[in-house]
Amino acid sequence: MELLVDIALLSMLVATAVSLILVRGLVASIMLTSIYGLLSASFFVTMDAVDVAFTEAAVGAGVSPLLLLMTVALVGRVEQQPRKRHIAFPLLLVTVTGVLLIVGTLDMPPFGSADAPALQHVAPRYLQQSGEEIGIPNVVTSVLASYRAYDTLGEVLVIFTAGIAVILVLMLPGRRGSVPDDAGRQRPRNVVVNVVSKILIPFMLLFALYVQFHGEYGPGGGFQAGVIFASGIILYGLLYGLPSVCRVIPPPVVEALAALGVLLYALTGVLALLDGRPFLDYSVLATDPVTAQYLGITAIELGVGVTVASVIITIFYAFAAHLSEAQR
Amino acid sequence: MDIASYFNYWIVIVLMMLGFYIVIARGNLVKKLIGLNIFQTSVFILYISAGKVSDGAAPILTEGVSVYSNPLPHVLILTAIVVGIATTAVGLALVARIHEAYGTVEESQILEQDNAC
Amino acid sequence: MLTLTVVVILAVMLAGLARAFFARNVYDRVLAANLFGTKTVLLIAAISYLFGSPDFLDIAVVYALINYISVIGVLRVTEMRVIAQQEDKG
Amino acid sequence: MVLHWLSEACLLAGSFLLLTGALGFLRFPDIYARIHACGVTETLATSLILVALLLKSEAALPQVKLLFILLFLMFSGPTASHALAKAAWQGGVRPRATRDAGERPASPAGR
Repeated sequence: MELLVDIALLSMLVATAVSLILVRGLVASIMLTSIYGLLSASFFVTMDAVDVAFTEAAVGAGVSPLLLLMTVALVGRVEQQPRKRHIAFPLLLVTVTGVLLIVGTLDMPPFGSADAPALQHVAPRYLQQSGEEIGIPNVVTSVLASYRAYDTLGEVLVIFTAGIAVILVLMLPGRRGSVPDDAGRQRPRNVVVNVVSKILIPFMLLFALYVQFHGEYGPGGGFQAGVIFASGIILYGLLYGLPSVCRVIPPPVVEALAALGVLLYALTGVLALLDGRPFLDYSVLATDPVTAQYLGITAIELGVGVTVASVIITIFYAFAAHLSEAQR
Repeated sequence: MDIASYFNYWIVIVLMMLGFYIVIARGNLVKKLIGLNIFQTSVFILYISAGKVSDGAAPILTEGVSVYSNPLPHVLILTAIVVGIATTAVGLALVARIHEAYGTVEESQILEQDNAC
Repeated sequence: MLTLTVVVILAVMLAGLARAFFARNVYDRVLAANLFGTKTVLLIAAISYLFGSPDFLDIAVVYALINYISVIGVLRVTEMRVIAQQEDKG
Repeated sequence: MVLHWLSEACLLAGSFLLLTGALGFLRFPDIYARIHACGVTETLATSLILVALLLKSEAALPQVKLLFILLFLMFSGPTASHALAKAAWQGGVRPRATRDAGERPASPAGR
């Protein structure tokens, strides 16, 4: 049964990708991208990668199509027909590369085998020791926020930098720090949707907090919670207009929060340095090592969550401000 | 040789090549980014497939379970997905600016305008 | 019976995919994506019982939330002027 | 035992409804009929399948989560269908019946 679901989902993924090639027009492509995200996340569930599925569900099916659509709203949805002579060479290149890679896979260990090299070195140690050393059931969170916290700091910094880059690229003259004041111009277009969403958005934000603080025990953590929280805010922004959402969370506050999240993460590491221990060594936080780990992981995940949520909200603000400027 | 034992990897390669094809054969910059997304997801699928153990459980420690899937690829991919959307956003922002500067997002027209200068 | 349900859900997803591909306007595609989303929620909930791992239910919750956000968001962005101008009517 | 058979029955009914919905979705002539097919069957089928799973589970936490999903879908499903139909109408798509007759009805009130 597991195999059947696996094969069915993967075949549908390929079918979606093929239709993405065949389909003309960008909005159609984006709807297919959204389906693609849903499918790949279901696939991750069948592969036991619950945390990954969580993230892909929120990103691949939610935020990513929305950002793509906003870009298409800016640049237009028409896609030009590629010229005939431009097809032959890419096709040849892709086929040759694909065949070579498929020949390469034959040397890979069979799918699912327990003695594959990828499962040999650190993975068994994480699985056997993390229960005692870290004291939380979700091994993914242990690895993410404790064993490999330094890597994760790098990832968070990349996300932070990407947020800054989007602000720099899309910066509008005179936008900095000023909230657009055309409130009231936007009348509610669809009362039913607005009322129902008003009921549902608090639950989304609450669920994001649950994901944030339950990440040690079940699937979840800062990355997922950040994306879900941001999605809730984005929904509010889409329904009630940029001015309203800017009154709820002003852009300067979001930008400051993005930096604060990274700062919280890094300072947790610096605390250990001050005590003469290695960077991000949590044992400085409490005398009992397991409690210290727990405190450290909570602090770090909070930093991650705040940064991810703020960066995605910032990106949304940048695109939405650009869009309303273009519509004027 | 069991087909099921390599099926996932083959699908990964097919997806990767489909994404690659979109990136090199299509002129529209937004479509190129969509192709890049497919390529990216295929890499995710490769990592997650490599971490799967037959009959393994999700790597959340529970009583009475001894075989878990490898948590390390999960950690790598989980962060990569969020980094991926952040970098895609930078790409999309650049596309929006290119549209402002050139009035088009078709690669051939942009090159024409560049050559005309 | 649960197996049957999972197979049915997969078949319905396939139908949604076909519709999304052959659709003639954007609303058909949004409808297909919406159908796909709710079917994914069901699929994951059913799989979590089939494979006996209730942790998966969290993901089904996220799907339910995100699916709503994406449908409403997509419709909202589609309404915006720049896209609406080039709408293919019909 | 009763619960078991009840849940099996719910699953069967839900699967059947899903199939009918998909059939309508594939075969119906225009977007509004398709929204109708999906929207109506979807809410009931989803509820039936989730209730079946609810009956199957013993622990409290999965039950609460299932209830949450159920409640959420009850709200979001019809709202999404409504928003979709309204957006399609405002986007200029007309039902096939009126389109064939060549008449264009006035915009709905409250627009």
